[in-house]
Amino acid sequence: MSGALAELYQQLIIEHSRSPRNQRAVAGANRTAEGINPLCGDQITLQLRVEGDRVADVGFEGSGCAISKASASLMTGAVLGKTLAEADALFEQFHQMVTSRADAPVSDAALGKLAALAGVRAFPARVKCASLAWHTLHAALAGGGAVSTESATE
Amino acid sequence: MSGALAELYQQLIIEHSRSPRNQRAVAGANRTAEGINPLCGDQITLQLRVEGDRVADVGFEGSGCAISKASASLMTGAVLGKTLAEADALFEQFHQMVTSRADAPVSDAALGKLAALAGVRAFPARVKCASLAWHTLHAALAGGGAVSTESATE
Amino acid sequence: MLDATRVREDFPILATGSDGRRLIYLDNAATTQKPRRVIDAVRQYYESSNANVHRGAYALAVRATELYEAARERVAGFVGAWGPESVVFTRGTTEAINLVATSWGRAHVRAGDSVVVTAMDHHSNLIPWQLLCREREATLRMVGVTPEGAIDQDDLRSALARGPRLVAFPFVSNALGTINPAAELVRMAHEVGAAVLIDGAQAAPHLPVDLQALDCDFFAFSGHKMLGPMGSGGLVAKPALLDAMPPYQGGGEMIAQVWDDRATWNRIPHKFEAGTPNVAAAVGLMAAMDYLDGLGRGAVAAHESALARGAIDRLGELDGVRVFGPRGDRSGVVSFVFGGIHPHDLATIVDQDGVCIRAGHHCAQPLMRRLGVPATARASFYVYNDVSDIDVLIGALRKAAALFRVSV
Amino acid sequence: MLDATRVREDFPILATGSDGRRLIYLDNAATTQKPRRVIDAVRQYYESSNANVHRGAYALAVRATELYEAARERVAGFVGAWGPESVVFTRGTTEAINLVATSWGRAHVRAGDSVVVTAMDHHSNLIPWQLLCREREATLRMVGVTPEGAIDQDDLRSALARGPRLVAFPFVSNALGTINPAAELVRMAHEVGAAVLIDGAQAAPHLPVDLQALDCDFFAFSGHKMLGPMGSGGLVAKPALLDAMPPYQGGGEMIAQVWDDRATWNRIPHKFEAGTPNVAAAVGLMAAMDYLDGLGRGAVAAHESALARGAIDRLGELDGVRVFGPRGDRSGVVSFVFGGIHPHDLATIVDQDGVCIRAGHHCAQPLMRRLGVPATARASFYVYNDVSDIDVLIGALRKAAALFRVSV
Ligand SMILES: Cc1ncc(COP(=O)(O)O)c(C=O)c1O
Ligand SMILES: Cc1ncc(COP(=O)(O)O)c(C=O)c1O
Repeated sequence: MSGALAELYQQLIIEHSRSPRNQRAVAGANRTAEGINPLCGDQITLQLRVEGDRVADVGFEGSGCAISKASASLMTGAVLGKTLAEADALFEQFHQMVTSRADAPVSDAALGKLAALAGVRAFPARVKCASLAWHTLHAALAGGGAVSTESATE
Repeated sequence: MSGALAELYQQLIIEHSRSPRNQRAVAGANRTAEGINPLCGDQITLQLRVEGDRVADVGFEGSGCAISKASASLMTGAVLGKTLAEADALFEQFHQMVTSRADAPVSDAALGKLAALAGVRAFPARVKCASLAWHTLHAALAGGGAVSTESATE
Repeated sequence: MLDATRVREDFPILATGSDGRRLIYLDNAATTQKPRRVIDAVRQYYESSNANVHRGAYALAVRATELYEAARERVAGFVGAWGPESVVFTRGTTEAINLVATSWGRAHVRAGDSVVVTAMDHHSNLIPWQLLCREREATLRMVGVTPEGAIDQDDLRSALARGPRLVAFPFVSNALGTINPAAELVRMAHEVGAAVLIDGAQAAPHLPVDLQALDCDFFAFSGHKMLGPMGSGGLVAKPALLDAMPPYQGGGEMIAQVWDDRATWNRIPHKFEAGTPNVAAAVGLMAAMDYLDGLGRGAVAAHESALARGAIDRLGELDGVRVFGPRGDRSGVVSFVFGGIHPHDLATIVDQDGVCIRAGHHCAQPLMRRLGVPATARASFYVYNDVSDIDVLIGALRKAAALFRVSV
Repeated sequence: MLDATRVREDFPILATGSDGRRLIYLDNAATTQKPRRVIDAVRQYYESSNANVHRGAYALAVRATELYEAARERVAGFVGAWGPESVVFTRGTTEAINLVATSWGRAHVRAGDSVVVTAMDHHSNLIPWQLLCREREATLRMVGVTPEGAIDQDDLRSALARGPRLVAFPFVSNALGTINPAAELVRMAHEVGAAVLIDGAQAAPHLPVDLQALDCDFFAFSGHKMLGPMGSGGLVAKPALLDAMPPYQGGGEMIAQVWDDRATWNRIPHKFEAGTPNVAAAVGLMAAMDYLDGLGRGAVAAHESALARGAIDRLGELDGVRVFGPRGDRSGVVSFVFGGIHPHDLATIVDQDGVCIRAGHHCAQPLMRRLGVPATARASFYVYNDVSDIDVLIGALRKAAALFRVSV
């Protein structure tokens, strides 16, 4: 198996895709958004309960490939309990990581487990899978609605 | 100048194009048709006065290239005074001539002066110019209306 | 079976690479690769005959026009059409269907009317009818699909009972591989006075087609799915229907006389070809048809069908594979899901072994919803594929299973 | 001036034939010849990158998609557009204008509204508006042309006074060679709240174009008229307008989600690209733009303009020549009549010397009626033409005069 493939489907990704965290509805959700990838049918509904300036709870539902599921799982884990500003910063860092060149260094310190998704950079067709959950988060925090990854610039 | 060109623009053709016969309205016309070549703008209006089964008078108006004008001039001359059956037969013979291979023999006996138009066979783009008047005649005799040479099968 | 090793030699992109690997292209339902003959025909056209058609008095334009019209005649012969005037060149199937939905549809479909499509139609044979029906306040009736992947005949009969204006269906399903009983469906639709449009995108490349025998009213196809250049394809229709239809796009070529505020139309098929046509595409398509006829169209169909059945058998050796569509007679399209692994992941993984398969909804979201899956993996075979390609595919799928720790 | 002898070496079709003659191609306003670089780009695409775009998870499809989107970005840069999302690939100008007339037009033009075109518009920028206005019971207002071949400003002002929904005009006239003051016309139209469509078919190949500076709303062009493959071209529009417009054709690629009876649309520009796009054409167009930029677009415009002026001077040496259109600044299109010889006959005769000129109404019948001629002869120049081509043309015209016994 190619190194790139092993990197893409590393242990943590497979594990999160098979047992995603926070794949559930959120009681008392006050922010929600839907994300779709029209070209492959991936679809995610994201719910958040924001209390003050904090993400008090977050969960997702929907269907998608291993990458998009693992990304949603990791994303929800990463933003849970964070302030909105911190969540936004993470969005930016994640976005920068997946759109960087495949051999660019990745800051584990800033991204933590999210760094496991750096493997998509070698698979341009899959970057959208990794970023769907994040775009949906962005939409939910920006006021909700629907997003579609098609022709997103990454 | 190429032989084919000299053959196309032979004396008789040039002469008829510059001084076309029967380029006029027909008094008491009882058959009429309009022919156009939509792709170059050639346009001809044909009027006939048919008495019994004979072409008692025929004339054309319109604009066109030397070939289409000469053809209209020669056509009107050829059918004037003929029976409708004779005119139809001429139409067939003319049609056969202009759609035959460029080196096929031409029957001067049957076609008379019309044989002068055989030169168009070496210029496929001009066959429509030569046949516009004849198609219009055909339409007029078949009950009138409008014809267009585009994609006619010759 | 065709000698695919021999066939592959005609396709530059399928040559073995410097790393000793070759491209195992199994996405033929999306688009096909091009034989050298087609690539050369396009090149030669530009190197020796390129000009705008129909309006030129000079020899080069005459040559281009003759090539273009020869291609039209060739298409008519290839699909058994009523004559060259029944062939309108379009960019492909989608444009052809939009032409019918817009020109014929807006002239014939009124409020309260119905139009029938099937649950196995490609979005290109669905959205144009949705748009038409919405505009006209007509009803779009979608006929169901049986668990075996056939058009549900009972449901069709109930849809026909309403007396629809038009029935549209795919000759061959791009998502299931089903070969529909087209002649029979046409007969049933005609009995209730409906016009019939056959989406031939997956038929023209793969089966002998005889439109006069089928007696359908409209037939749409794409050249790029049958070894031809991108941008080639057409609508083939009964001339009397075309004659009576209003134009689709307006512009050069399609007019007879033009005044400031109105115009009259050119003869068919030119009435429907506004603007400079893609002559190079038509010329390349002609070469593609020659190539396919050289292989023999019965042989092509048998080759694909055998590969599809072979692939289904081999997939059956893996635990946790579900193959969609009919088991018996079918085209070279094999849709499946495997071991709970998402088709997208499968496609990425097998691509590492040089295998190109498609993952997704195959432009058939209503069908996916009925199948109860968001997406399938799809291998679709053509003349240059053989059983060794299936071997590599199966091996690559086993690797995917290992990666995802799925037991097979 | 460009070194046309050098340029010709890049165009296989213009190579000197075995009989020592070369093609003197002066029908560039109809379509242009293709440099080797463009022909090779198309061939290479088919030999190494061919796949369907946007939906593929495998590397080949990613490559095809990247090429396709790179071509879009290149077009945006080439015409100074608002961004890649403002570029919709179409078969050419005609399809682009029909898209606007149908999608934008049917959404915005109501009974009693008016749409303004000019008497120098090509049928492709006239018929779509005729059809729209007829359907919508709106008024189509045709602005006149001055004897010098310019848009009549007084007449335009009177047409604008009515507050039209849209003003359409050609940047450069294909029949007269006029270069219209596009920015000024856009400004005038916007002042009365009209949207503006510029037919750029004869501008994109010949002039530097900066749409953001022009500030027009829609711009249509054809790749085949600018050294690109047939079937390439596009609509370039302000993104906000495209965003708000309903789709044109329905089918694959242009959807977001599809249900049995309805669907939602993809983002722009994909919303307007139903069906498999012509990736090869886009790739070839990209090569054509590279080639033109290599020559320098200012140099191209100057070259053509100099040839046109030179041709007009030389034609003036012949008695009985009437040249249409402006004398001063103009594009490389020279329309004329000569000695009462019908343009068709002229075209046939000069073709014997290898000279390709067009004869006819140039898809501008309303203009021909105003000029009082049924047809003109038209020589249109491009990067591979030079003064020696004009010499041969003039010599051939003298032969025509001799044949028709016209004194010159
Ligand atoms: C000014 C103008 N507009 C529109 C067109 C139509 O372009 P196309 O035939 O490529 O669609 C042309 C060329 O034929 C043209 O010269
Ligand atoms: C059954 C079917 N119909 C229509 C289409 C659309 O064809 P195109 O994209 O060439 O217009 C396709 C292929 O995508 C298809 O498989």
